[in-house]
Amino acid sequence: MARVRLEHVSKHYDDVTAVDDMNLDIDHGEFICFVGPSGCGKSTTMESIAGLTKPSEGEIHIGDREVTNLPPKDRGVAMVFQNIALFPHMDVYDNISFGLRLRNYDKEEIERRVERAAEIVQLEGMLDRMPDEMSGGQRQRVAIARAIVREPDVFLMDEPLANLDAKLKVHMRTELQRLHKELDTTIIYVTHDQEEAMTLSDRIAVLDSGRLQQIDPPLVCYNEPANLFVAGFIGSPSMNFAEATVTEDSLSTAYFSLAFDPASVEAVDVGDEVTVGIRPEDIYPGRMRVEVEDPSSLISTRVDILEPMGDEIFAYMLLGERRTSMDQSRADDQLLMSVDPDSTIREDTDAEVVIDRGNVHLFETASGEALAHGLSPVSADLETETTADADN
Amino acid sequence: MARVRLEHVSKHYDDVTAVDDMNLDIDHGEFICFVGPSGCGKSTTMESIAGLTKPSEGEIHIGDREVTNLPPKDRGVAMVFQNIALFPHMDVYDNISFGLRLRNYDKEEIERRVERAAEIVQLEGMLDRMPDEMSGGQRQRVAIARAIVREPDVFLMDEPLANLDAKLKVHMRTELQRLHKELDTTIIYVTHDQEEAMTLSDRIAVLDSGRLQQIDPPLVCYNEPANLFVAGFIGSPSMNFAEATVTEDSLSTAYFSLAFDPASVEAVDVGDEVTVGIRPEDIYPGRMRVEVEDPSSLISTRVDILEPMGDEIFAYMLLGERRTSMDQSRADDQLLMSVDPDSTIREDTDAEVVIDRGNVHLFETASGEALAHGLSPVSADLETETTADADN
Amino acid sequence: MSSETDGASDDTGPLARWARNAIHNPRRVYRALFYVAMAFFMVTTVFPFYWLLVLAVTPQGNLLSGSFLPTVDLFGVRGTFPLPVPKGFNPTAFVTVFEQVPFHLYVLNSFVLAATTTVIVLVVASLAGYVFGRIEFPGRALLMLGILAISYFPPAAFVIPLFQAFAGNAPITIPFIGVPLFTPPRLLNTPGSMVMPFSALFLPLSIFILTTFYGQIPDGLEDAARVEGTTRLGALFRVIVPLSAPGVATAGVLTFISVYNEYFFSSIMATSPEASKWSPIVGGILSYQTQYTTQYNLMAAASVVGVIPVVVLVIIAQERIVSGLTAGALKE
Amino acid sequence: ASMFGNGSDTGAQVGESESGGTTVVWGFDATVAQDHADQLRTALHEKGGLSDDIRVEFQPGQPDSGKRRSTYNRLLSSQETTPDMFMMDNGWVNIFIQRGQLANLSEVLPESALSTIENEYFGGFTETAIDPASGDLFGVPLYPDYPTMLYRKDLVEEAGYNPTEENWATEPMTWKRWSNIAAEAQDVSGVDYGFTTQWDIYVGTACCTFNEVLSSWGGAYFGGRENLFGPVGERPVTVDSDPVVNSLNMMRKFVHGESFGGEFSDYGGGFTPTNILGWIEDSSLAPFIDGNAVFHRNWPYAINQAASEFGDDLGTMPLPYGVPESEAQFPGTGGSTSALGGWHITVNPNSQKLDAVTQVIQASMREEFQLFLLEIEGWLPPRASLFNSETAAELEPAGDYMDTLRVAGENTMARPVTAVWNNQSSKIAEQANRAVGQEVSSSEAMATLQSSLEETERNN
Amino acid sequence: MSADTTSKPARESRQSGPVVGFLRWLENLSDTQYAYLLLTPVFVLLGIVAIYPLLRTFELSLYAVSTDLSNVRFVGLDNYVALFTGEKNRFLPGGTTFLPTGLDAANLLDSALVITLVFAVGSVLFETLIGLGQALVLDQDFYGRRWVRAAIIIPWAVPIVIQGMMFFLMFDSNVGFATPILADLGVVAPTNTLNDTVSATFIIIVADIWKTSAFMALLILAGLQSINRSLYDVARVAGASKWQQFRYITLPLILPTIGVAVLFRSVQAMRVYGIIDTVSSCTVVPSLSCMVVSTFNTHEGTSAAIAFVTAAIIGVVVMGIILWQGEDAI
Ligand SMILES: Nc1ncnc2c1ncn2[C@@H]1O[C@H](COP(=O)(O)OP(=O)(O)OP(=O)(O)O)[C@@H](O)[C@H]1O
Ligand SMILES: Nc1ncnc2c1ncn2[C@@H]1O[C@H](COP(=O)(O)OP(=O)(O)OP(=O)(O)O)[C@@H](O)[C@H]1O
Ligand SMILES: [Mg+2]
Ligand SMILES: [Mg+2]
Repeated sequence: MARVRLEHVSKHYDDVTAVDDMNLDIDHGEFICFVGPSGCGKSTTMESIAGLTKPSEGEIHIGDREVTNLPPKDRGVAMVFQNIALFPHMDVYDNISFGLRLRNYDKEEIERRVERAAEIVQLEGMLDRMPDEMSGGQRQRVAIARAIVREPDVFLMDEPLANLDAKLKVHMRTELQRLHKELDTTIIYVTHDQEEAMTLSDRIAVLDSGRLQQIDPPLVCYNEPANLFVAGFIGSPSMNFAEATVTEDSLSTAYFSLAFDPASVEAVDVGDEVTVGIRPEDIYPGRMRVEVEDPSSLISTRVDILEPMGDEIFAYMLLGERRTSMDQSRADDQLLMSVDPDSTIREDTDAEVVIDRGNVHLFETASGEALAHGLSPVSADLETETTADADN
Repeated sequence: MARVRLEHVSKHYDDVTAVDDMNLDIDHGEFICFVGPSGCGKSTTMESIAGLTKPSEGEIHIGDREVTNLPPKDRGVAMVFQNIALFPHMDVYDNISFGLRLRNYDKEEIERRVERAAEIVQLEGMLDRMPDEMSGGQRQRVAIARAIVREPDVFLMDEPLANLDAKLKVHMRTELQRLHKELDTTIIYVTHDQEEAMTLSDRIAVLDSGRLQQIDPPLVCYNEPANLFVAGFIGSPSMNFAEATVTEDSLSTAYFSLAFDPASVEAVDVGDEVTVGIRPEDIYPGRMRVEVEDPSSLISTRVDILEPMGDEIFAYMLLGERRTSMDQSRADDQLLMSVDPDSTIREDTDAEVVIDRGNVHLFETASGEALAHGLSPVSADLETETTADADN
Repeated sequence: MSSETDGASDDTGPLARWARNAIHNPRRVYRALFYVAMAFFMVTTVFPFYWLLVLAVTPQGNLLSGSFLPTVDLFGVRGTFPLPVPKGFNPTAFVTVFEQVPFHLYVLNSFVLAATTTVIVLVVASLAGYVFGRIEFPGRALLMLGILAISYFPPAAFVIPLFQAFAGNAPITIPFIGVPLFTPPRLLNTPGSMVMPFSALFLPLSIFILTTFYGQIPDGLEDAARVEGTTRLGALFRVIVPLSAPGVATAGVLTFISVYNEYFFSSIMATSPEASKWSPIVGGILSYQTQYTTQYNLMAAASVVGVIPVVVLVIIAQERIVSGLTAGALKE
Repeated sequence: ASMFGNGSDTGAQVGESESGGTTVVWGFDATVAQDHADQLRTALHEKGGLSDDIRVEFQPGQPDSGKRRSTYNRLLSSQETTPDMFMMDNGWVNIFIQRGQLANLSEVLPESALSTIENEYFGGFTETAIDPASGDLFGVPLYPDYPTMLYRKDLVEEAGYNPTEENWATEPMTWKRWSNIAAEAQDVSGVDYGFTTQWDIYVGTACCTFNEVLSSWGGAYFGGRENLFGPVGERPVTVDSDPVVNSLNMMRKFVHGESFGGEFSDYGGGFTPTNILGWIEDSSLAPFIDGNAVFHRNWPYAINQAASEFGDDLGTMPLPYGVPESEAQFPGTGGSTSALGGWHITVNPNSQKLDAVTQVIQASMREEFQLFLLEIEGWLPPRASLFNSETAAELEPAGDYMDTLRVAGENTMARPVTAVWNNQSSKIAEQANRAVGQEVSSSEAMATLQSSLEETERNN
Repeated sequence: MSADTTSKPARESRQSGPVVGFLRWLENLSDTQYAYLLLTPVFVLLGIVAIYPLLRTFELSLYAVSTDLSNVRFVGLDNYVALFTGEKNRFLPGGTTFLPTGLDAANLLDSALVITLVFAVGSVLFETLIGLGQALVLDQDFYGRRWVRAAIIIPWAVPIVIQGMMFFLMFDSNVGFATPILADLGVVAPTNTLNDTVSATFIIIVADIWKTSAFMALLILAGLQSINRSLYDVARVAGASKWQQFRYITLPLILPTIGVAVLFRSVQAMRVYGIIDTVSSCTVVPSLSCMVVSTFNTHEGTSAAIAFVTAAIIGVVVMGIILWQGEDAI
């Protein structure tokens, strides 16, 4: 019913290409998250789907209709805008019921739906407030309510939860999932919160500079990023990268090397320049080596900075000689690892770490394309489970 | 120098009390985060400090001056507004340099500072764009840049990173910390991102319904929440709560009980109604019992829903008979635990879990006040380390 | 500290004290400046109106001779009081204006004409203002200049051909060629013959005003309305117009007042200055003139009466001229 | 063709009344139409003997004469059928005649009516309704209007004069004598002004006050009375001539007390305020009514007002003169001169009811009706005979002043209305005003005027 | 193509039929088509009531018509040429010329063009300043604001005839109390004030300022009120003084409105007629519109030519204003 297809959609502004040859095929009832760095074209893509921006090229289909030239009102979409865009001259009730009133729903039905929506976004007592009498988060909730009362075929939500506190976010997420199931609608969702993207979406579409980089289920994106960009973008804190050269039996980076059989990956030959990607949670303190399924050899590092996050601690480990971190991201001689809060790790002490080889990612340095996810085990140990999982 | 003090500040709107008898004493050079649910009065408090809202009662001091009646321009504050509020008629350069131009800085100085700020917020090539030609995140970055060029005594930042992607957020956070050190300013910061609050702030001020609930260093708030509200608010996912009755030797909830010596906590007597709070990361699969420092007895549950987050999995465990979750938060018969992504846990299977008694929190149910953080060990095991840490 | 200030203030005058306070508290200066400005504007705008009232209550016979400035004799010092006061008091002028002519009918005519025109102008100008303010299209600047150009012409340049067309006695012919097209219906002495030219002539101003205001409404709000299910026109009338209320109200007030007081066209399209022929309020006011005499007091009284509906309207309309209409709408 | 051809009757507001009679619409004076329409209508029937089949509807015109002219111009240019007849200012009837926009009454009116007009009406007045080229009549005089000098009998008597004995009411005096009286009476009585008149820059100065003064000095705009109505371009312009300059100098003497090297030394002077430079009829009348002036020049309407204020203390006299007719430099000028205003009845050539219209006109020509107008509106009858009638003499207050009015009516000077009069009148008024305002000398002003009038006379 | 779209089932809408079809057709128009469609009412109205008569009038300006209407001659642009060569001055009231005949004060003040420009510059300049001041005052929040607003707007509600009457009587030679006061200050001539070109022009400018400042104030006020208030918050925190807030926020944001106001006021001012006619006369203060009106009944061709020349002059001035305001004024 409400399958959404973008075919070669581009949008050029004077000197900027906001969306670049975008092809998307979103199934009816799917929940898709758009993620990508600021300015990568997420909102523009949403607006093209809604009919607010006319693509410079390409076609958009919703359901079985080509809607490229259809006005927004005939596309059956509801949208939560990134800039919220409440009607400032209407109170909350009128804002929420706007779309229903346009469609001449009868009064009781409107009232029923508005009340239900207000309940969902927890704005029960505020229906007669004006937008300028509300806090930022309250306004955003009105915007969400305005979209959900409509019960459209397609929901477009541009960072709908950005201004909500963590608890409310969790609540709203649950509600959105429930709505998604209940209404059986397609949802396209922009978020900068990876947790949100992970928990909510059926598939994540990763965008960069107006181009689609990968569209896959969350764990696939996480575990098998299609390229360096996706690998670096998905996951917080970000994946550790290290330039490496392929030798006969290992990947050799400036500071450590990982046992590796070049023959196990087709596209890799000895001498190739590759980039190794390791997620912080795939690095373990040396003492836990036994628990790691496919551990690398021990790597000696020095604990630079500890960032306790409550439920975990981010530890910045320095490789090699440098003794103080300058830039925490993508410095080649630094590894970020996540450790248990109960860990006894201390800043400015030496520590040995071990890497879970089964979760190491390999990218072609030049193109950034992924070459392999997980190095094949050197020992005769079991296959790593996770990677296998994600393949399904 | 730029100590910020609020004394009995209240702000009443017609029918709403946005800020209620707020007392704050923020030291020079401190980095304070305001957190709290949407609509709790964070922005209003910020606005009172900036001088944009006149408090209905109370006094505000900045440095050694009482500023309650001073206009904003004489308070030496810079602010990033929650609603961004760029000047629509100025390009990015003019927006950023606005405050400097007002102060008649010379041209080169302005240019230097603007360029530096643009670099920090990664907007280098966009200085001649108009606000309406930018994406949401880009606009927000302009707003940040506009504040930081000023180098004021006090920074007020109202959700400055809400619309930025994770990577940029991390980058901006680092930059803010650097700036904070470099300029030696006081920063008051509103965020809904707990990770942000944890990593950035010297102290976190937790607000609810216009009232200050707790102001303490992040880990203190996390580990020793002053009351039920803070406990439930800080930490994501939220703490598990269970109503319990104090018996001779245990805390007995509807579905499980924890060994407990009422004598160990002064304010608790046998028969009291208390609320037990357990963080998801303090619940472990039964098989890990040996690793937990002060484990409770095994509790049998059923895995209801799994939410894989990439670096961890949230598992919703049902206690008792109910076999499907209805509302995930604060349902008494449900425990949320966080498990390792490599874990083999499966939905709809039975599982036994164990709770780290050393990290269990105890609250008076009626008032919500915290009674104890960590139950004293029943066995002769070592003191739990973490709790001890946080006490310093 | 406070005693210090007190001590210092003892030996200085209040002005110096005020000045010193003012330096420390510039808000007082702004406040003072503000009141000075307000007083100035009030006096300058209200004084001539007061003068009108003086004229209205001065008996006709006393109007044209003798000074309006009374001489006052204050303890032997004679001087001229600098404010004009009525020479005699004859408020019956306010009754006479209705007795001599059916002045209320003229007022009504003006009101109806003005209201109709205002509605037409606002609707048509709203469409145009939307187009010019919010849509980029080829020919936009040229068209706007063209519309503006209409208002360059002295009204006299329109009148003869329009009058002949509205008389409906001869067919309209194509200019320069002379090919007859059709005979228009007779509109003279009907509201149509006035409303149409008024609408056209006051349209450019409203178009420009509304273009400016509609252009300033953020796209986001229109977008939101369209996604919610309005057409572009729906968004115009449901969102853009209400949010441009200050502009719309202003355009409305300006148009209404202009038409209400218009005389040139109406004096021509009404073939005689009778209320029954839709002669407007100024027609009524001018009927207190005869060939050699002018009853200034009646004209003044009549215009005071005539101004009242406008003032009421302005007071109502200005409720719409309020600030912060877009507050809270957008985060950007 | 028929689709377009009969356009002229689509606009016709058919005037058949319910009773089957005809309704004639008459464009009329606004005030009168508003206040006295019913009386007028009744009078037309009862005093004018108009048939009951014909109903006259008075349509008020614009109060301002110029605007009314524009309106009628437009109506006639657009082939409007109503009003059927008009009341037209003699100041612009001629232009409508020139444009061929009026019905030729010589063809429409019965011979009897035409001869009545020719024989009984004031010739000078009727002339303004006649096409100078063909001699055809295009308007029937309704009422003439000409000014007299009003004065305060009590004040001049106080100064030692005896108006009644000296027969001021009918015997014109010279400006010289008059000015001395005015100056003296002002002195003696201590009133503000000796004389008030109109000298604003407006058509009234050109057509009337200045025209009177210069004519009374034997001067003329266009070389004498016979050139008043043209032919434009062929007649001489004679404003830069001694009589005209003298007349202006005399006005300056009155206002400023200037002596001009003794030429006006035996004239009274300085008794007229500079205010006259901004005065039109009612502003100059007000001080007189207020008792602040001895003499005042104005139209008959002012007599009514002044009489109600001063009663028997109000006197009237013909306007004084500079040189007698015999000594006038230009033919037909000199002696006491009153400017000629007044209104004619003209007929819309598009009217569909010419028969009814002629009946209305004839009704309005009846003496009874004219006396009725004199009584109710103060409109002077267009025929001299009525001035002496008993009915007229009995009228309050006009009856007391009929003598003066009759004399003045015999000494009128029409305004030189031609197609170019419009251009000329503003130039004349401007220069007359500037001269008396001492901005330029009288001769300079007239020299300037001479050349610009010559310009306007050129090819049209 | 449009038939295609209409024939598709209207899946969403509850009604169907021609209205829906039309609306859909409407929404599907390209921006340009849509723009022109929405402008049709404007075109129609202006076409009938403005363009057609203007063409007619222009046609008229190409003919010479003798006063007796018997001789109608096509003369091309002769009327225009004659206007510029001074040939037409004789039809103008009093000593008025169209272009100044010399550069001394007297000649300049006789020129309709000069008077018109002087009036326009004087009145628009002061009206803008005063209107801006009034708008700024009205923009403040204070007790009784609505009454002050109404009071300030009153002058605009007074018909021109009455406005003229008020100022005429203020300077009337009998009762005008303003003449002696201003004459003492040397501002106006003590006698014959309203027939003195300089004084009368001054008085008319003052009268116009009195009345039309309200127009400016009203428009600028609307502009002020449309400014997003949160921008002031930002500016205040950034350290802007009141003046700087005005300079950097208010002024640039109301500039478009001021632009419209100045534009239209300039146009109106250059067409000034009514107030001249009621306070003084066209002979004394000859404006271009005065010239149109005074030749209107007798010299239609000339009148039409002056009207078009007036429009052209205004057009030139307007282009100047637009260029001065910058490209985006339109
Ligand atoms: N002008 C106003 N009139 C009435 N109530 C208001 C007004 N402004 C704010 N409030 C109320 O005051 C409370 C505090 O608002 P505030 O903006 O400080 O919240 P906040 O903590 O910033 O919330 P958020 O995280 O959603 O931005 C809210 O409940 C809000 O509804
Ligand atoms: N009107 C415009 N003119 C020129 N460039 C524009 C315009 N609108 C957007 N852009 C540019 O297009 C790009 C994509 O913008 P878009 O709003 O889609 O980004 P986004 O992915 O939503 O970013 P964010 O996460 O910051 O909201 C940005 O680089 C932006 O600067
Ligand atoms: Mg965006
Ligand atoms: Mg807020």
